[in-house]
Amino acid sequence: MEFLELLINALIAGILLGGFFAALSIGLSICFGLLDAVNIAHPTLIVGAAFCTFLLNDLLGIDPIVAGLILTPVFFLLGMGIYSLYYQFFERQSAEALRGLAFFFGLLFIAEVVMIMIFGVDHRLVNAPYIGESFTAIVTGMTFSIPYRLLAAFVIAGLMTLGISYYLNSSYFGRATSAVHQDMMALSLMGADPVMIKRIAFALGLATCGLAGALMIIVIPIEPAVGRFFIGNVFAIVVLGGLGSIPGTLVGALILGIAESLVSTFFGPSWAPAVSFGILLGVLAFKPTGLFGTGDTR
Amino acid sequence: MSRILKFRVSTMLLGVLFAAAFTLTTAFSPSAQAKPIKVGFSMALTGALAGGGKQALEAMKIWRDDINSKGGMIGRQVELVYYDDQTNPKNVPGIYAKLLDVDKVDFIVSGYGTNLIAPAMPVAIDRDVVFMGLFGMNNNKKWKYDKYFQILPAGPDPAVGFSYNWFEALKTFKPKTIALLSADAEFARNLKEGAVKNAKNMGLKIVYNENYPPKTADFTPIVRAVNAKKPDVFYIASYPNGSAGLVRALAEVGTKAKAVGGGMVGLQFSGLMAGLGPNLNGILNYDFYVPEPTMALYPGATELIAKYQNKVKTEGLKTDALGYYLVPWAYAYLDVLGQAVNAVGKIDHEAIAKYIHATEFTSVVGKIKFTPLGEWSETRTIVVQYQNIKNNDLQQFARPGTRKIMYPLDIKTGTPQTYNSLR
Amino acid sequence: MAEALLKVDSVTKNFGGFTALSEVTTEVKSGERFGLIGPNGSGKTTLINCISGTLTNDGGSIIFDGQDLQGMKAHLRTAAGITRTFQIPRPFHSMTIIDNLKIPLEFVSASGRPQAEIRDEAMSILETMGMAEKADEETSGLTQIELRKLELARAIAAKPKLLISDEAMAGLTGNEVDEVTQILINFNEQGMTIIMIEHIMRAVMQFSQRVICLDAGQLIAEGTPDIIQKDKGVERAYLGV
Amino acid sequence: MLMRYRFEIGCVVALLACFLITQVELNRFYYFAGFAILQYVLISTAWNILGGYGGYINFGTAGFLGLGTYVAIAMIQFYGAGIIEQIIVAGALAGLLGLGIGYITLRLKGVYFAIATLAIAIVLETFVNNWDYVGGAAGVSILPPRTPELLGITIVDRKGGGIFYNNKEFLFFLMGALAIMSVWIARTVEFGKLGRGLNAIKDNEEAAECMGVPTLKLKLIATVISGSLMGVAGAVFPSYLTFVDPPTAFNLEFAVNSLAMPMIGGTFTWIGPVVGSILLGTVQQVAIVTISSEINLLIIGLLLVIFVTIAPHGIVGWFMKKNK
Repeated sequence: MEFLELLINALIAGILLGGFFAALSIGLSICFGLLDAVNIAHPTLIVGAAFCTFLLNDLLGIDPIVAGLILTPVFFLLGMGIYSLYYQFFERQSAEALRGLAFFFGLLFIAEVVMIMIFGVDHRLVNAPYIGESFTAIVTGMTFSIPYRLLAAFVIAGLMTLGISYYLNSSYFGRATSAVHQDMMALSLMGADPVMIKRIAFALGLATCGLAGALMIIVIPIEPAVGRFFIGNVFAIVVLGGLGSIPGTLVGALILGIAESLVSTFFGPSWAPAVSFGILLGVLAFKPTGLFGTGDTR
Repeated sequence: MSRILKFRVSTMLLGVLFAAAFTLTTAFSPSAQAKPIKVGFSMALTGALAGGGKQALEAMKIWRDDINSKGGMIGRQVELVYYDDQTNPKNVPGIYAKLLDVDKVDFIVSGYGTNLIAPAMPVAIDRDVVFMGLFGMNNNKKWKYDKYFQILPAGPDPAVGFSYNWFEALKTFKPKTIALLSADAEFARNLKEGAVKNAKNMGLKIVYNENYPPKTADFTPIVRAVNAKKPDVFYIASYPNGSAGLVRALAEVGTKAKAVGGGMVGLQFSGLMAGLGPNLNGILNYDFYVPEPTMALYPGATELIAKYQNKVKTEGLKTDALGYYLVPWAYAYLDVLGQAVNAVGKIDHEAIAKYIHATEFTSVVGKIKFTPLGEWSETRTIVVQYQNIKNNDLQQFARPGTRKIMYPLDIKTGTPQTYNSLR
Repeated sequence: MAEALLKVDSVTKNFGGFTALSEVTTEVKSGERFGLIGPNGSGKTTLINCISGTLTNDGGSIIFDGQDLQGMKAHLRTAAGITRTFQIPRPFHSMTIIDNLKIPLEFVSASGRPQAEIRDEAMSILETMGMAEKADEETSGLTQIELRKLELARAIAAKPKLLISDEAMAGLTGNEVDEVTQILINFNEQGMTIIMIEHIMRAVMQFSQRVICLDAGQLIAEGTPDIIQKDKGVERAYLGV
Repeated sequence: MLMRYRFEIGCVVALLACFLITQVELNRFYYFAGFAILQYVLISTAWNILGGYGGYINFGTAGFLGLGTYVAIAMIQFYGAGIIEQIIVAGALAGLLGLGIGYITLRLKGVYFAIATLAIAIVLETFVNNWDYVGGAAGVSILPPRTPELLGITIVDRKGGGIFYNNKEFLFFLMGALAIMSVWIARTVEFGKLGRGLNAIKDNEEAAECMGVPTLKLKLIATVISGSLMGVAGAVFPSYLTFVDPPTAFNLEFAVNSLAMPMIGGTFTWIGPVVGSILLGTVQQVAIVTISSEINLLIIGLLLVIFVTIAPHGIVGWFMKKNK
């Protein structure tokens, strides 16, 4: 009974944590999975959004999630800008991925320094009624508790995944984006401007940073370098789920979340990263396209 | 010209020369004496420990201004020479070599934290100079260097001494079982090792003993796993993000452990205190300085902290707004050096080290006496319990009552209560 | 004509649920000029990918020169004597033109020989292509026809028994098509077996001794150019009626 | 004749220079700064063998380096191994690690290899965190031997007739020798069949395979050489730092620099990483003791962005273009 209670709670926690991971990874899934831009600065840009959320919350008392929504269009525009640069210097010259990677590394450092200069290096948190409280249910003598802040992360990540998947599958631009990934030729046959489509897709990927940042500061305390913590996780999730698959990213995030939660509960948290990344290596060895990947691995 | 005359002339000439030399030396000696004494160090101004490092640096600048206004060290003004080690031990040896060989500093003191002190040890030993450490833990255990002194108030064996008082404080709960958790990082792991020893000495049964990776985002599974073991007390040695995550997870999941906390780094920082607010209530943690009335045993600390807080405000610094955690200690490790140098009266590292070993100092952190390995001869970490926190206002932490002292008994302002009774 | 150099037997290739090749069976004889035609997406490139080893066929077998190619890596097939060109030229763009040719020479046909000899060999191939004076230039400055010729020259440097030319004439002018066709005929006359995949009917019909036509992954016709040109099925496949 | 062997002569001269520098009593700072820069020459040269010539990005430099560091520590803990033994074993094991990861992922697109190396670094760090024999997460302090010996010759301690006055001078020379060795290896690879094959792979892997290049084999060889040299660079670390904890040994900085330095110097030739690491390494060392604030990081960031946008082929490429 006790074991069952622990197990179910661990699964719930894992799913919620997976939701949080998904929110961090979904934008990268577009930029990296669909557009092949190795945007290593993605987690750091999320931290940037988290600091903006902090400001809006601290100065104006705006709820963090609302603040995240406000930031979304701002990051969309930022994404347009960054892609224009990226396109100008890398895509257009069909430069190797290596140079793009170095570019994003540079961006990561610049973003970190800007944050240090504006906000300092201390940890920041936000407050909202749902932080530090949890929903508790007692079922047949077993107590299950769901922290609201993680629930918020899960729900929003789920909505983001649904929204983006719907957009990619149903709208003209969305289908064109998938086509960019699969076949440039097909796209020009459709009569669409691939650069414009990629720019919009990239901007959409960055727009997710707004809400992801809000969720980040709800879930963990932030400081300018905290983004580096998540570089491994987000790339692992995108690859695990399969490059180019948005639902795959959600599933990949859930797998890592559940793995981390189960290991933490039953084997000791210290081993969690080894298990998570061990799963990734195993998947790469046996199903390289990732769980939901359709593209070829060559 | 007669020989005598010749002799006279030459003596006169010599005399004039000597006189000139004498006047020259005397004329220039004030300025030679005014050549400042340089104190060099590396400090974490970026990277993981930058929050503490920047706070420490401001305190050290206050010390410099204080001592200079009092006439400096052996009559010379003091100048600080420092570089950012980026919280990366790799940068430390080079920085100290630069300080000693290129900048020609007269004294070196350490950066902030054990792993940033360690790489500087061989450089200091190589040059046989006095080396003051800030918050190092057992850095001298292997080297056994006679000119190393450090300022973490945790007794001769810092790892054990650090949590000794915490275990003393919770004796009122008569615990039988304990759970231990630490961050997978140098300082936290050492704290937990010490706590394990203290727990064994108290005859506690260890029911949970794990480490968590520093990148952990969600702590609720860990808290539940601990709860499943039903410990009477729960010792946590964590770093700032873990501390915040655990405090929240404890608030959300709850626990039946009577005492929770112990070695949670970061809860003493303004950002986290204000951010966590009422979630902190009930946590029983270590601290170094709190604004309780009994803290008068640290002479001058109140004034120093007021000075620091004012500095942060007027200069618009982006460092910790309250500065309780590091300011007195960063001030004190320079103060000890300054006092010793002034007492010896010259820059003689051998004599200065001897003097520091032999002397009991009084500084803004109270009385300090060092062991042969340069650790504190007695532990003086204080144990506080967070209570009466109503909201997220930072200023409430600047007033007595939110962090009451449970231990040592002579300065206590409250008695430990169970975690749940304060929630 | 002589023995079959290449035997393709019931070769099948699936991509997910899509069948790109369905039980294709054919033979190429030693020294033959062989044409492979079919509309876009009919599986021509998939078939030669399976033969050259860049894809693995899911069913059937491919026998080359008496050797079963199943599971053999592409570079070993090149060593065994099959070399291909790519539909869109894929030069080694960071190398000079002559260095492009040195790669197959060094790794396959002239492996272990001194650099000077390899260079001479590469030069003589470039000469037959009329590109000798461009030997030390970068590939970025090449025109379309020169890129095509480089693609062929590099393939020939591997000294293949079987050369597969994948749409080597796309985008070329009429004169250029004739030039490339003539180059291929010259190599064939030296004993090289050649499979030509082509959209330009005039070229493929003029070049080939025998032609097969694929449609939707299936072999729909086989025979001399004359027969193929009159074939109703081929006509339907191309006109889409 | 001399011209023909000018690279080899250059290596010998550089090695002699390294030795002579240790015999002149310089400011110690230069030995430490020099050590750091030479270590980066070694690391970025190693990285470039796979990344620059073959176009496969290794994201896990820190993993290979950390493995080397901790192999050395384990050997010291186990039987007080000498530095040469540490270097050889660390190099061998890091090479094996390269073979393992390579075998799993090198058949796939480059991004999979990059992510796998990133993952392996995290897995290794987790293992070290939990391995108390080498200090675990608490770190370990290593006392350098007072008078290290090599093949029966006392190396350090001039009083006792050693060659070097001090350990740091010995380590500086050792790192110099290893860096020169790595450059020599890289150049041999570059001008050999392996280098030409890797180049073809970078330009177009499928075409390379179809032109008879055994792509997987060449990539594996390159990964083993590259990983093994990184392991070597890591093995010297414990003796240099005397205190190592996992965040130091597995620092992200290594991944960034090992990629940035060849990028800035030019990835297509052996000189590129050397120029890049000397330049960027010096800028970093100087910045630590001059600017000494977050602006440091800003400079690295800006240098990276500016170089990859304006000088896509690095400094060496830029000069070669100018001379044309």
